[in-house]
Amino acid sequence: MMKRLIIILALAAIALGFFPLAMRISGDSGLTALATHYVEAGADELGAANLVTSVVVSYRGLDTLGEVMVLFTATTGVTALLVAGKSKSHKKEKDSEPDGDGRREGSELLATGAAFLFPILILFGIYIFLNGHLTPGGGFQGGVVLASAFLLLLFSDCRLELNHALLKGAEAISGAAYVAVGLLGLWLAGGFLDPRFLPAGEFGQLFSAGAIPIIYILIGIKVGSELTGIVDAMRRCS
Amino acid sequence: MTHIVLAIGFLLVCIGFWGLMTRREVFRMIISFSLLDTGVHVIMVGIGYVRAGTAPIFDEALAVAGAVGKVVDPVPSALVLTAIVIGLAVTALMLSFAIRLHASRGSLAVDDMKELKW
Amino acid sequence: MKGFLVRLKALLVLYAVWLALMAPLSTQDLAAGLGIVLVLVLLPLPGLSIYREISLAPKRILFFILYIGVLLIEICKSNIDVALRVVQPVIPIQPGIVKVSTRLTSRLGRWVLANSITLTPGTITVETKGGDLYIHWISVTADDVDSATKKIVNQFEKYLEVIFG
Amino acid sequence: MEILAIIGSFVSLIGAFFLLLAAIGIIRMPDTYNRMQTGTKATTLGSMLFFVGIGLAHPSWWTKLLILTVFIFLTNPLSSHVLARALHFIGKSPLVEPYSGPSVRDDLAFDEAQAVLAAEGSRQMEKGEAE
Amino acid sequence: MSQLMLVLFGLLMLVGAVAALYLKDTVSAILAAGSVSLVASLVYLLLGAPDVAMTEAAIGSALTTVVFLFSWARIQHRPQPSKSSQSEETDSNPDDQEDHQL
Repeated sequence: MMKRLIIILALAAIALGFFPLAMRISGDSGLTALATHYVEAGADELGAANLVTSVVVSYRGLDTLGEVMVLFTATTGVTALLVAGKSKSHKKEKDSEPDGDGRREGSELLATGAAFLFPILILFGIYIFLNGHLTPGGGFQGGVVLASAFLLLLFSDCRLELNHALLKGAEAISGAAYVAVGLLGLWLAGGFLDPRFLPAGEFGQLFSAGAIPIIYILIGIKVGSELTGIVDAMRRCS
Repeated sequence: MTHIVLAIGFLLVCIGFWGLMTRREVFRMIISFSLLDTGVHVIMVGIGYVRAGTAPIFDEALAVAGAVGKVVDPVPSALVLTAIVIGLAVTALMLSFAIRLHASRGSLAVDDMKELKW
Repeated sequence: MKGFLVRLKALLVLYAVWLALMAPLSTQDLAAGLGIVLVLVLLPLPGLSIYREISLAPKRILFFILYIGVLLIEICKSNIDVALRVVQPVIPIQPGIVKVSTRLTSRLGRWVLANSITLTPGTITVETKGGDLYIHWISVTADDVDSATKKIVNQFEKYLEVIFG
Repeated sequence: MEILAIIGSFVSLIGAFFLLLAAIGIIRMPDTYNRMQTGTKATTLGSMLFFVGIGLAHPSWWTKLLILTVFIFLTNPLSSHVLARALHFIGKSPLVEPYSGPSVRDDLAFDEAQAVLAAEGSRQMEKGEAE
Repeated sequence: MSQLMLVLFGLLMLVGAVAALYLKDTVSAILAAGSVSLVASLVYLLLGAPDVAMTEAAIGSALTTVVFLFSWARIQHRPQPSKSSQSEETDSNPDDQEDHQL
């Protein structure tokens, strides 16, 4: 009971700290100076129709790079915790599997559907991150769609072994290419991760906004392979 | 409108915090943490909201000139975008710790973990 | 080249999806889509062989259009059926799982058949075993496999047999 | 233009009505299989009518909406099939009271019991698994 | 109008969150937490952040739920001594299996 009282007091303290801050924020005060600059100049400077993409990829590109690093670290942690030592016992279990005992065959319909839908889902993911600078969407969302395509495949056949070398390779190459594009920006344009070393193109077209689509494609592939790795490590084949 | 969103987010944070403090099982604590996460995201997006604002995406309906009064702040959106992905990764990491914990002790109850007690 | 035809069919399907997604098209969209779809098709994607069963003969496409019409009518019927059942004070159901059999051999064809059965009045495909489908029927009105097959499967099978050969 | 948008709204309203019926059905039906019956069919037509309505209001979106409809048609029955299959495998029989009519039969459970019996007979394995 | 919707969504989220804490069944709790994320994506859409709404719908409500369910399945089904005759050697008791996994 004492403990609950302390927790309630802590929550009240949080509320006391929060409400004066919340009262100062209202929709009427408009954009901050920084956001005003982004909205006014963002489209001319970078040529991307989606301002969120401009902020994620270019203005706050370094943040995103760090974020991708955090994601990589977390994936490595999950894989190290769950996969290490698992493969051996896993294999043995599979060999000694008596067929039809306890474990069901996967649904044939689901296997067919997954095989048919998988390329379409991959294409949909690519569509989302390729249009990240024009419409809502981008590397993170597209990466998640890629991961869920693989998830569908894993659901349809739980004995499926993904090609980890390929997954790791795609992730490493896209990460390295991300940094390389950033360095290209430092060398050819204004600074690290400046996408303006490629021509801006016509506003609102697919090939526009300099290197923003390239960076977003790389982020998409990286996020997709990392989330696939997480899901693959977490799953359990019963 | 902003205040409604901030209130929702704050209450979610409170519920998450409450769960994090009172549940005695690691799995429930992780669920509470993800609720807290969602609450913080809602607050952040709410801070970026501008009255009657639309998404900061320029197309036929929204010209670049004179957009300042009509769009919401893109910076919190961008931050939350990355924060959600990080949230998933961190949740997965916590869950894998929980799995290992359960595999080595056979229990997820916090009361069974006496090593760190002081 | 082995598997060329499969890849060509997959390319056509994926390119159609791409064009539909990018709807107001420009030349850039067309070119980029072609490039992406080509790369995608040449990658060793798992399960690509399912696209072998798609056929683009004119007669089959004609039957496919007919089939979509039949399916839409069935869906409307099934919705009215469900609506009528739901609003009655005592829900008139008499459920059970019945077995029906199909002559279709193509996997894609069976998938489409099972989906159609799930969308038609009062039936859900629960399990498949080879050519047998086990169907949950909300009010069973057939006594044996043959009559159930006649009631549930045949209306679609005659189209799907032509479409998927 | 306006007329089309109004017609589209009405079509969407009909779609919403079917979704409402699905929700009512999910509450009223006696067991999970029958809940899925309403959950699959009514939501499919409901979402399709929604897309038609949106397509009438925004004619330039029709290809994307077509893709969405095709996706719904392909995935919605598939997911309900997988749910029903899982439900059967964890041992939920469709033959549970209370029903208005007499409950009928379960061919799948029958066939599987037959298969298990046959396997038992041929293998002469563990005794405890026969039931 | 949109304020009303916002209040409604907020109430849904709060109900879902409380349910996620207090439901006895863990799977139900996971699903309740997922539904909170799903409604949160609607709130983001109302607030003019479609990018965030997409991400939340895809990650928060789909992938997070799947990851939770996977790990719950792994926790529920610890390696048990298997009863079938095929498993010999090491799999004699659960502790053995654990050591093997560690």
